[in-house]
Amino acid sequence: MNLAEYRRAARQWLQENVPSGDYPEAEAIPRAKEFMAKLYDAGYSGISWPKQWGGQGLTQAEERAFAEEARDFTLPTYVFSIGLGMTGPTIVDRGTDAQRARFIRPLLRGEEIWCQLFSEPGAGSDVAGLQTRAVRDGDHWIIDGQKVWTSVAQHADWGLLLARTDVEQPKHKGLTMFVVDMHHPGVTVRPLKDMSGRANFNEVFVDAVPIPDEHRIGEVNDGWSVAVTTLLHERLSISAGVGMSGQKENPAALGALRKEVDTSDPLVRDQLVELHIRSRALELFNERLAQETKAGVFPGARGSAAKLLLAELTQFQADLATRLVGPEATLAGHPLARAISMAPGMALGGGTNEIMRNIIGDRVLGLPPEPRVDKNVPFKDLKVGTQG
Amino acid sequence: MNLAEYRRAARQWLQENVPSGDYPEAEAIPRAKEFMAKLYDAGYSGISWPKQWGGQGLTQAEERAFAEEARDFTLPTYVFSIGLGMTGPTIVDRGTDAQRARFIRPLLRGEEIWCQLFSEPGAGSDVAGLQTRAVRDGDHWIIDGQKVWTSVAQHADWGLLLARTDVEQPKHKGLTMFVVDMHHPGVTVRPLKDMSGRANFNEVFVDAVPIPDEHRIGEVNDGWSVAVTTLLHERLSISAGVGMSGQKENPAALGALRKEVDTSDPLVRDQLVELHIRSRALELFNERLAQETKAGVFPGARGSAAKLLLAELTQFQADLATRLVGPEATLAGHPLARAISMAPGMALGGGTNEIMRNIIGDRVLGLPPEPRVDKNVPFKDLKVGTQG
Amino acid sequence: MKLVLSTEQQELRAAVRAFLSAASPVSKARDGYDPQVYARLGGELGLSGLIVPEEYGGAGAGLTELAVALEETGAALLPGPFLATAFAAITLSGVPDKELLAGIAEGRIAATVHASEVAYDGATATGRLGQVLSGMEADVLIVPAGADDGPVLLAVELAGPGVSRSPLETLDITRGQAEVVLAGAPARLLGPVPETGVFERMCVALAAEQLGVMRAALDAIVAYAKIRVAFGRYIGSYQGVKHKLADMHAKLEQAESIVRYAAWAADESPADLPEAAALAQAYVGRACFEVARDHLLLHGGIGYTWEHDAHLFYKRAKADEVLLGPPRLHRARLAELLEL
Amino acid sequence: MKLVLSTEQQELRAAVRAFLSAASPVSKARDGYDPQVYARLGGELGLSGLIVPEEYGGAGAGLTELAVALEETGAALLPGPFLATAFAAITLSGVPDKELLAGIAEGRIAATVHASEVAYDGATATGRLGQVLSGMEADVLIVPAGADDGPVLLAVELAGPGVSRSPLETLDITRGQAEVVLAGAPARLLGPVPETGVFERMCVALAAEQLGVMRAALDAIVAYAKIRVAFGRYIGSYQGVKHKLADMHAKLEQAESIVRYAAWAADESPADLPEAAALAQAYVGRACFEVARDHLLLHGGIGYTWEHDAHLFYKRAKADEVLLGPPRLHRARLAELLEL
Repeated sequence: MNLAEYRRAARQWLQENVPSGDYPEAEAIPRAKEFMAKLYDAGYSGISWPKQWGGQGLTQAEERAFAEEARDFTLPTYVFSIGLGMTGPTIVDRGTDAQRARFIRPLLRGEEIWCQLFSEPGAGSDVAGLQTRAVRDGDHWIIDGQKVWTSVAQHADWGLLLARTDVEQPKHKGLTMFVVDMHHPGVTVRPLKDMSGRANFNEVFVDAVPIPDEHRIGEVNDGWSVAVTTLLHERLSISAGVGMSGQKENPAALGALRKEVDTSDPLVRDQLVELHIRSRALELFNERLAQETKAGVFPGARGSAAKLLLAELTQFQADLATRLVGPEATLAGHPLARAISMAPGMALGGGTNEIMRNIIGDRVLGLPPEPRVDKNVPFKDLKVGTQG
Repeated sequence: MNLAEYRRAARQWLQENVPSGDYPEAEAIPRAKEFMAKLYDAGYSGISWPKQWGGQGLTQAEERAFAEEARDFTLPTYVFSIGLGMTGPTIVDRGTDAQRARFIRPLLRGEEIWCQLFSEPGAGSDVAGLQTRAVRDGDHWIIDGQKVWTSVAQHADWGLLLARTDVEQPKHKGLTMFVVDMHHPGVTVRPLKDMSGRANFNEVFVDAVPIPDEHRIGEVNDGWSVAVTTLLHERLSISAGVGMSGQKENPAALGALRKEVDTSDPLVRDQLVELHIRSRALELFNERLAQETKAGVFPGARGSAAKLLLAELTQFQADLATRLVGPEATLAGHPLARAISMAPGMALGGGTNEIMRNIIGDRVLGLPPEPRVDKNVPFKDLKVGTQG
Repeated sequence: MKLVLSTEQQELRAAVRAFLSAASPVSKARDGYDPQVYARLGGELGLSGLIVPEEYGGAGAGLTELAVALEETGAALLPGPFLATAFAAITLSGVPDKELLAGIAEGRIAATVHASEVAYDGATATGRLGQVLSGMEADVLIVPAGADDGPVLLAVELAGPGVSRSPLETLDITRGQAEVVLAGAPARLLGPVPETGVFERMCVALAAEQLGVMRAALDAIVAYAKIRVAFGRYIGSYQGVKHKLADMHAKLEQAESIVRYAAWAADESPADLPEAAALAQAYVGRACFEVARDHLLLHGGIGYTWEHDAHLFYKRAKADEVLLGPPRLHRARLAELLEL
Repeated sequence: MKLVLSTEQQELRAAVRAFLSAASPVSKARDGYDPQVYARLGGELGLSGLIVPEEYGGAGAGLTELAVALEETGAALLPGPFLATAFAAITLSGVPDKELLAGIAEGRIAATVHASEVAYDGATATGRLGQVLSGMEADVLIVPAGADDGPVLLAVELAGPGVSRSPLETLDITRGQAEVVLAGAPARLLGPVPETGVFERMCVALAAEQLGVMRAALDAIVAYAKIRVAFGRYIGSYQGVKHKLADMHAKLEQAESIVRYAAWAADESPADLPEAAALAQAYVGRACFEVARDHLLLHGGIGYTWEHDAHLFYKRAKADEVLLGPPRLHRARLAELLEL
């Protein structure tokens, strides 16, 4: 089957199988699992993943072809996105064969849901400053700590958790990666409301949770290099999804906004032109990155510029839209009230604007690094988190 | 005589004595010296300077009253401004009695012109990184090096020069301050053209120039603390002058610009409104600082915010004006072509915008300092200037 | 022109600040209107009658003093009808009504205003008013109505007959609005709508609140930048943070200068007031939101959480920015005044 | 839509870049027009005939290729009539004139254009034209004139009779303009003014030059930030510098995307060209000046000196920003096209 045929077949499958319409929230997870199993059985989950562990063993070309076709559909796979985009690839890359055999197929088939437990209240941009401890106890590790910003934790069966195993080492050198059973009674998941009042994230409290050593990923104290693998996959999956697809439904985007405002006012019109210019500039940049990727030139750190620009555009347009619409836009029911409440999220999730600028400066422009004060200090002697 | 009387008398003297009209460039210096002598003899030069060294020994109140009256006149004293604003006060503060006796009165009376020789091509924002050397030779010091950004050097009789006397010390600790005879044949002054094509500054080359030890200001290797005194006076004299007086003649300021552009276009009008808002905001901030100063609350580092905002406004308005006027504005004869060429100067002289932001952050907001890598390293081991 | 506070004004500021930091700190802002705090604010501090003329039992102070108070209530994100009542007191300065002014001065009456005209039959008012500021907490609404000799102002008891009101959920969870429906509600005629100065003074009052919001937001993020560590250093030591904070400080300095100027103009130089008021809304409204936004963003992830107070400032700043109309109206007014 | 360069286009870029870095680096820009460089540019590289159709001896390439070349001549701040001649070649695509096109393709003729109409009596042209781009270096001027059946285009020999021209000193010292006075100058009728596409293509061509200017400016300051030390550290290690450079890079990425899109539209999708061209001028013109400005400012004092090249980029960027009219015209055009 050549690629065009593959693409056609995928499209046909999607047309026939993607569920349309909504169902009650309570049924969302079982329905999503049902769909995922069908997707897997049809050969469209883990397309480029190794055959040996449950993938299809095809190439990036098929993976991309399917993703492109799928763009026109709304697949109910959100709850699996962490597993598929980050924790799964990490286990494929860095797990033992036993771990791959145990975890990958159920993940691809949607039988088990995954979350990722890296960030902590005291370790956001600086993930390696985390304080969750893992202490060895025979053939187990005992974990204590608190994680935050954990998507889908409330549904998750497994979590990929980064913990500190040695405080005498500098901060990057005393970390180890584990797989934690989210159903263990010592794991407490609490919804975390964001500033718009919605609970899209969770806090996860881990209280004396034992983890068998065979659920350790990578070597002891080598967890940072495993985390880098995960974060690399995160970045790839974010920059793939970064696009502008959310723009279609965004009430602050030009398409929606122009219907809400008085375009007979030349000043309003010029503001909309400014919005058009910025939106098109980023849209075309994303398209160019996509074309380059297709041609085999991978954007790497340049994707951080697209992320930075998207964060700025999101903030700019929600701010502009509320100003153009005026007082009405601040009524809770108005779509723009939600847009302005959500806008900062894009600048804070997946790396702040400052972190993006550092990445662009260091890795794209090759500028000299900031002097680091935290590289060779034992973790226990280091300032971390929030302190006077 | 009370302050009101003093003010009236000063005004009357100014009305009667400030020369009106221009004279040929060749006569500018003799005429300026002539006026300065008259000013001194009338008791209006060095009003608050110690009587003992040639000042009038009055208070800041009289000094300020005279300055306020003088604002309405154009005094031909530019060539003395470095001496009066920076080097003179430094000698009063830090010189020996012999130095004060020798230098102050001729400075105040305009008989001798001064310049200041701190900055170097490799030491701009980071003045203490300078490389001009002073080597002891009996009761003299021999100076070699190059200075830059030196105003009025071509007219100067004396220069206040900062040089390195010990490369084994960390950079701030191996500097010494001297008074150099600008007429010595080893001193070469070359005009330095700025980007507008005008020579408002000079480069000064110092080649094996001997300076007697009695022309050293302050202790050996304590030159940095002397320089801080000078720079403090510089900042005061800049922030006093920072105001917005230049705005009156600025072709990019609202008053001039509104006559040049098509105000029937609502977009143009709104841009002019933006210019008005920014100008008024800064104007009122300057006025508030002035009122606070009058009330005895000194702005200190807060003046750096006014300097930063003026630099930004200067750039903003020249840029805006050229955009509004269009192609014509780029003709060399057009006042805006000059304005856009001069605009960056405000952001570069007297500390870059980045330095201003550091000052505001550190001294006004009390933020923690940047980690310093250059504090305790012998100068000879330090990276300075421009190097790969 | 007077841009610095007198000793008395500084004392007023200190008193209000001390009171609010004990009685209504930002941490209480999301609990909503606390009538007890208001009673003390009006009683102990006399803030409710600050600009009410002495003959009606007020302090007879000017916009300069009101601005000092509003800066502090803004910094505390004080919930409830303080700004609305200030708007009402400003409006009443043009149609001095003994009963209302005395009630406001005593702290007995909370009031609000609305700009839309209602129908008036000589005794009752009828109309539907959206987004009435603090409409659920206010006792009295002052609202214009058309009349034969030009528009007049009416006072309507909001708890009285013929009035139904329903709360509106808004972006700013620290201060509510209401939809008010008047269906033959008894209305008292206050007098003709004053020709000038009312809207302008409201602009100045709002700008003073905005100044307080931005100052408190900046203070919060500066404090956080001194204790939050990333990569082994306090985040305030990074130029990426420090330089942004410096720019925010520069905006704050300008905003304060403009508010002082506009309040001075309101009190001492009516000819300057229109320009000063439009300037205040055009500059301070924008600066306030920008500072509140950047203060939130610089907090990092924690600033995005519901529990943290950062979003309260961000939302108040956005709500205030458009409270007296889309910002371009103030800019258009400036263009007119400058005869551009 | 095609936003990435083909292998051939990349080769063209490499060739032009290599040639200019040897024959006309930025350090030569202030020496002005060098006819020998132009001869080689037209000869060795065939750039003068790049978009001239093959039937007239050109390469028959599109705006995409021209954009690649202009990006490089922009980066080198190439003095002389390269852009002007490109404008002329674009204009002639609507009124193909064998003699001129062949002359341009061979590198024999440098040409320029002007937008103001002159008077035409069927044989000679009369009028005063200000700010003719490269008017002193060009051999031929293409200019519109009114005629009974609508405006036509004329070609006038600038060295011929009835023409007087005087150089205009401009902000951009690397590329001059001239005032041209036609007093009965012999003029050749080329044909009616093309209805669409000429101005748009000129917008795209200029944007390509601007892309080169901004790229070179960013490269220069990035290189400097890696070797300049302040306070014992390379200045590029300070976030105050690094973050600004990152923002400049982000602008460059968007500008390049827009230029590629606009050039593609010119070559392949005429329906998209008007929007693409206005977008290119509205975005790239501004971004170019902002980057050139920040590149100058980040150099510190040295960037303010006449000897340093920073001001050459700054001034070219400013001159280019307004070259095809005040930027608001491009924005107004966008508003129209979006039917706002």
